[in-house]
Amino acid sequence: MATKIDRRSFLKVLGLGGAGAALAGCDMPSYATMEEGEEQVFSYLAPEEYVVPGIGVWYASTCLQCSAGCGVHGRVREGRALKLEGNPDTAVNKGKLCQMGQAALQTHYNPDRITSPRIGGKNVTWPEALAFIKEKVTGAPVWMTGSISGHQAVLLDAHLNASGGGAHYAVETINAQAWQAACADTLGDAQPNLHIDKALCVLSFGADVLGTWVSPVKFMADYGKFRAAPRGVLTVVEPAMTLSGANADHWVAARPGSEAAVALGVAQVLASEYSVSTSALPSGAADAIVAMTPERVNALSGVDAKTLSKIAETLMSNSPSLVIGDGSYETAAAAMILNLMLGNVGATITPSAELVPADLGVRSGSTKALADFAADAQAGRIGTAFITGTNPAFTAPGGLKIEDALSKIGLKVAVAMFEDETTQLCDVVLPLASSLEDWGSHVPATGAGRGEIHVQQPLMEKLHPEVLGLGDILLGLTQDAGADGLEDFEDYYGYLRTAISAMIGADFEPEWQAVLQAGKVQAPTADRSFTANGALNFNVPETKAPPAGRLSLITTARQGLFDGRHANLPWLQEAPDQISKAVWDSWAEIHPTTAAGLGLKDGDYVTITSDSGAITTRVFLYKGVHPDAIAVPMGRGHTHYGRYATGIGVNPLNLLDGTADGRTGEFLNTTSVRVQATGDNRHLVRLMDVDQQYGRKLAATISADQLRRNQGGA
Amino acid sequence: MPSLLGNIFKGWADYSKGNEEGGHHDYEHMYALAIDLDLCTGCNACSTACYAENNLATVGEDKFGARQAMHWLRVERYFDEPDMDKIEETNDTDTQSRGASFLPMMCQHCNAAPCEPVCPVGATYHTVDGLNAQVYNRCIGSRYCANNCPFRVRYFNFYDNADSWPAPMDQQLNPDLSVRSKGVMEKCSMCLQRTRAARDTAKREGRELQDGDIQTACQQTCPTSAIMFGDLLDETSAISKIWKRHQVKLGVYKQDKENPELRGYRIFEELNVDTKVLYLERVREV
Amino acid sequence: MTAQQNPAQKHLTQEQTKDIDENIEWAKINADVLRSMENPRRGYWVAMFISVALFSVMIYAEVHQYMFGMGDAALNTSHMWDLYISTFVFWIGMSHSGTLLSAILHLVHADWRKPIYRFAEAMTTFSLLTAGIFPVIHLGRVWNFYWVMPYMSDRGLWPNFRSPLIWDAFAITAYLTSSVLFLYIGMIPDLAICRDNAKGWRKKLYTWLSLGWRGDDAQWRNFRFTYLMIACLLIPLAVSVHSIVSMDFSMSIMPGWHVTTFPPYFVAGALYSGCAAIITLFILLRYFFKFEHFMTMPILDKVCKLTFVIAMVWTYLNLVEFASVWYGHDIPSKEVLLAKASGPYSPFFWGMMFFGSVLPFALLSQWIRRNMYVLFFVSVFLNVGMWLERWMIVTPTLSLGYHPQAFNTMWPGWVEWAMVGGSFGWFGMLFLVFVKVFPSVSMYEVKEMVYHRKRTVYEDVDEMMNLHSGVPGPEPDLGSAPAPQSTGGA
Amino acid sequence: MSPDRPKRRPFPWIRSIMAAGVVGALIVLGGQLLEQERVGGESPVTEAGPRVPGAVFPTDTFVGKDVPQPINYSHKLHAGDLGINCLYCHTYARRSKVAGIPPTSKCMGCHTIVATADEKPEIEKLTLMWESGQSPAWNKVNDMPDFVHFSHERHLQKFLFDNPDMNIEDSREVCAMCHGDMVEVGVAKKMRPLTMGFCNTCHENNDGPADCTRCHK
Repeated sequence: MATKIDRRSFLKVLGLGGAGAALAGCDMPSYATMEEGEEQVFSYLAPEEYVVPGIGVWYASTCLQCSAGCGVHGRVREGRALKLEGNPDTAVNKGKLCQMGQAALQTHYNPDRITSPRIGGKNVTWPEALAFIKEKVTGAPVWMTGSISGHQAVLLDAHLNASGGGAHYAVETINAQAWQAACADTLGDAQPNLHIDKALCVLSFGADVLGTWVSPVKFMADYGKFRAAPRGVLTVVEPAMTLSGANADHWVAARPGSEAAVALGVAQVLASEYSVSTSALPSGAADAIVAMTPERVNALSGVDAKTLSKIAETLMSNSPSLVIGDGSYETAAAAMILNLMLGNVGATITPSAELVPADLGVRSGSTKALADFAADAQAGRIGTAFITGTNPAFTAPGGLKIEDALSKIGLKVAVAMFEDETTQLCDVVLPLASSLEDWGSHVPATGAGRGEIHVQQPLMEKLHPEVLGLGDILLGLTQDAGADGLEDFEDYYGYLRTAISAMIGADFEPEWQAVLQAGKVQAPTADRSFTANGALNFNVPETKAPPAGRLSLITTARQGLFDGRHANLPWLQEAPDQISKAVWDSWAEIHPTTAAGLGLKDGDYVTITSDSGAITTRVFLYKGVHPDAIAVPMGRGHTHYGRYATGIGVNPLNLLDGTADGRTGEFLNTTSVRVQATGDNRHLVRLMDVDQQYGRKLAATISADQLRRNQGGA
Repeated sequence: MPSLLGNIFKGWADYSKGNEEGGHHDYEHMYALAIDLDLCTGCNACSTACYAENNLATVGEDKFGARQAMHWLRVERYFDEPDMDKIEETNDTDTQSRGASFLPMMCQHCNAAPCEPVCPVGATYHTVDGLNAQVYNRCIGSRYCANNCPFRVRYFNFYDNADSWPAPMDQQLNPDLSVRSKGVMEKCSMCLQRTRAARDTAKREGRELQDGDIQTACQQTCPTSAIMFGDLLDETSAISKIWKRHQVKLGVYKQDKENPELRGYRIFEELNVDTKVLYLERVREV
Repeated sequence: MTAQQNPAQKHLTQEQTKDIDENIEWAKINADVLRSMENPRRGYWVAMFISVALFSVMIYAEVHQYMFGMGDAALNTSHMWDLYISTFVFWIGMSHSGTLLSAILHLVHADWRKPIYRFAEAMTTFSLLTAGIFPVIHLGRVWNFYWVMPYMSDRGLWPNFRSPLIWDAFAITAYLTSSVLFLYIGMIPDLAICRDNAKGWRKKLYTWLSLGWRGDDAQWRNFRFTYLMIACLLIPLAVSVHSIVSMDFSMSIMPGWHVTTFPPYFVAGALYSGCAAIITLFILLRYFFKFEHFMTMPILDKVCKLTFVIAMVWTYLNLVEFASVWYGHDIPSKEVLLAKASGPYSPFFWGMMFFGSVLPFALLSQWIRRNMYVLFFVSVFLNVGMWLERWMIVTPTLSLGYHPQAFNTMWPGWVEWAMVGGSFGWFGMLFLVFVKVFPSVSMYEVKEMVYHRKRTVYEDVDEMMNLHSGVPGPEPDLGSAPAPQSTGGA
Repeated sequence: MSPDRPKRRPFPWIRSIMAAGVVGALIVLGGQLLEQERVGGESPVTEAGPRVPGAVFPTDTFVGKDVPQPINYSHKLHAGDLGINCLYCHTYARRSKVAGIPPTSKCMGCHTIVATADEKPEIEKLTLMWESGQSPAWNKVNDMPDFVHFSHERHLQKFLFDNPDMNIEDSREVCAMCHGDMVEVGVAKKMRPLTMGFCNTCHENNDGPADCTRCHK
């Protein structure tokens, strides 16, 4: 042997001699996997006291995956955010998170993040971008954002006032505007506190309380208490099954848009059979109830008299109850009428606390704002538009023709984390920091914490050095526009810290650290009381059975991809849909009898055409949808949104013709469509191909009477 | 010589004792779950939290369709209610009037696990904490364990799923457990890394592990608190109370409850695999 | 001396009435067998090319699987095993008849096995070598396959002795070594003959391999004793190997697998598919090497009858399994049985039932047993039936099972088909090399057979003519038999 | 058998097989004895009593490679001659899985006063790094594979803090169990194989946990 055999290689030869090395790259005995000097370790320079390598530290922050604004604890180790959990101290979610919250990590670490400012698709530096904007600004700039609150909202208003008083359009596709309008009209308080946990019966008309409505994690926690002994009864009336419908004791399929008729029908049954007085109702309500006879309800919604009386009987035998309605103003108003008739106001509906620093309040987004923006743009009243936190080009109904509305705007600036359909149409794109690397303060959607404002702090260093937080961008723009009083803040952190210290009345480090540890700060609130007021104008839509070959399309929302903003997160694309269990693609839910009528079987492709667009997707047959409806969940069908979303699924929002609700101006999420089979079929990829248990005791069910008999056994 | 041969003789003692008393070990803990199906809304937060905590790979539509996905905890959804106690209105009405029933299904950590005796290299075994552990370095991928699992909750790395974490998404990987390479079987470990961290903390503070020290990722994020984790050997723990209240005992293949109408049950109990996840029956108004 | 032809046997030539023509000269035996080992002709190279082509496809598939993982074999969460394991059981099954012929029939002195036991034993060894590939390539991390062996590792780890896969590893390695030993020791006298007639590299090889065999009395006595001892040891080993292979399934709790009659059922299935393979190879060798004198029709008759009997035993055990499920209370097992018969795999299930249980009745007709072409295809389809049987044991159970979420119909991916096809190529390659390097018919055993047959035939003639018997003196001059030249061999 | 074959003694098959068997046995047993001696059994009790009271001290003859480091720091000087306690620099060993390389601030704590940059070229390199705010890239020597969960804290707790006859000044002895006597070494040299066999043997001798999931992540 030329080389000296040292002891180690002798043992290695000995070990290998017997067995003989198998294929290349085989796993040598544990000797060989030991490396010396291959990997490097960088020691700290001057570490913080509490930072110990190998031990995770939990920082409190806020989840911005939807407008509910739950409190979050993020686990950080060696400077990397690894896991998000709920913040136990924030009253909204009390330590819990939904799957969108868990996936916020992937929004932060997404490989398709925008990492530097761009003009016309070419990377530029921040000074160049700001100079370009300053040079190209024409007229008073306007802001289009999602729901926004806290100190960013204050800065946004400051920028708008300082630069010519442009308008602020808060746009949210999934919102509760109808319910807020109905509450404002009947109670004088747009966002009353709803106590599901105190109710013994909850009746929901089209409001997916457990899924996407206002603050799902809070309502799910209340649902947990609602189901504990004494067990509450959940009834849901909606055209297509949502997560709330799936958990209902009694799920009722109503023709799309006819929920108001059903609600008034129930009120009519209450008045006639249970002689519940309708005298104390706002004017216009009593005669609307009388007009809604069971036969008319059946004609409008397909819900028969027996179901109406069963709902009424449940309401009467389980009080206090709580009735929620959303989707159209009539539905919400009818639900509020039922609440007034049943005396729920004060029991399960209580006044919300009014935030004293009102300017921090939530500017809750609506689709009416999108309609106004489009109208103003078409009319040329918008010279410069800043767009952030929303994707109008994707979520706008086809009928709105948002593309050419945007083309009429001189300068369009997108402040975004990802390239999406809207940034394609914008001239300047500014890279936005993710929720895990930015400062901020947010007011949660429900007033559960009575004035609790959630603080957002960065969990780790910025992944990409060029990105800036929304607060910093607003502060920069406002200082450029020459607003007074903001000159001495060199970044948003300084502004936020001074503002919050002013709020808690102490400007010292320990108090500030206490706020950051709690992840929230208590803002002063004033109590509010309900004021009964005037008239309710009702025009219940005549929802008839659609003509042959036509169905009414519903764009359902799901807690996951939500309105499409989370389509670029692989965890949520691969998370099976709660109802159909489908992954990585869109589908159209249709009732088996309707499908039989159209000659469709599971997995057939159908083309759904409305007068403002057409989509082709596969059919999913199940009995959780009204026979006259075809439900396509929104969220997929992006044409430009990163590797995980582009070209996956179809976008039903483009099919909506944009008809607006009378009172609130919100787009209705139903439109009449033609459905034709395309003839080809491919198996819809789902978590499980079977919906039955084949007689095995897997998810067993018992009746509520059996539970009550064994109340001790719970 | 004594260290190696000794190992087999000493091992033989444990091994034979294991057989004599029907798989009995002297357990330090007996970790188990209890899931209330009436509280479970099927929102899938637990499954996504499991993806985040345990470095699960996302495999895309084709491999998901070929059933090669890695969802350690899957939330199943059924539309039928096989034994809803004999109500006259059966399920073939034309509307899904009683909603759907959801079932979070993960490894049941059976005490008489059918996957443990069949693994040729002993990569899966029953720990002294009563968990069915899967040692990723020892697994050679014979896959007999997955065939023998009646719940089909063992997932195999058919591919090297390294492309599930393109930079910078690989920074999200949890360093407390390994990222599995191709050819290795993996399954729900009941957040073994959290149990280990809690045990280290308890030892550092010089105290025994108490109930509530360990929260699995699914338990912590479940919005309705339907999932509960705990140590059955600790009489005072919440999980022991739930198992006792529903009169469900370990080690039997048929429960003899005084009140048979109690909601607690175990899945595939008749197979005598002695699962450790107690499900509480879903409740619906008739 | 043509026997009086009775009408029933009018088409039978003289040789087809007796197991072997006892007047055949020993030199002709040597000459015929040695001629079979001469340089191959074109047909041989065509067969070798096909085998090597199939095997290279297998190599490509294995490298692909090694690089990218098991996914392209279309395995999934429900079907973790498929063709790899069923083809492994098929090849293990093929190996058992070689042992049956060479060991069991040796003990019962059925000397009609002597001309054909050599290639049957070779088939055993090569199908074992083929079967041995599958437990290795079906592993997810194939480079750690040696962890299955109980070596003293510095990590202080042992394999899990309770796992049927470990028993498999021990059983197959034991069976492989013993069948190779049995084949080689049984061949030593023949190798001596080859040594004396070979030149060049063959001479060096045979000299080494024949271990200095001179054929003297002491060596024959030792040889006879050794051969008998190994035969006795091999029989229980053969039965236990396939019982252990069946325990891969019967030790599990899956419906359709944990059936208590699996060990005998698998052993019967093994003997059955092995005998079918013997018929196939019998016909091929007889046709290509013109061994009509040794592989005679009566011997083929006996093998066919033996195959039929074992087929019936297998059919009985198969129906017993179905009946025990049908009358049992295990609902999932009943579902699997019904799904086999009516589900997506039903064509293969009925194919198995036809080829496995109905087709053997064809072996009862003498016409078929005489007609080489028909019998060849019958034997091939018997084995197709047995391959389907293994597949129908593995896959339908995995496609159903207990949890409805696992219900899934799976069709093998291209990697699996490549491996299965490649395994036939590998077996073919081994067998083709064997027939050209080693004598595929045992010369000294055939001589033994001829010698004993001659003494029994002529003994009664001697008594009739009260000639001095018992001493193998010069043959009585009975007509045209030419005098044997004395050759180097014994 | 042709008579004219030359008389040649037949190849002694039986004896050669027997001999091969014996040689094979010797190799295997020898390998085991080497293994035994390498992994260490009862610790050779020196007259000054066991190095770590109440522990079976693993001995090993494994000698690792010399790994080049950005700054050739000397344990021999600091830990040996100056007698600085290991835990002074490797503070995280007491509280976390990893012992941690001391932050540059700790080095500069002394080296801005004692043996400053102008006296020692190595310190000059260190100070340059300190001023540029860039910490040195050390090459790992005692590197565990990524799938191993090894906690310094638990081992120090058992052998040092919970060990009544062990006082903190001799923490060097506990570290020597796995890292060898660092006092004779420059930056670092691997003195123990730190393989699974090594850890297993020590766990068996000192009744450490034998459960796979304690160390396998």
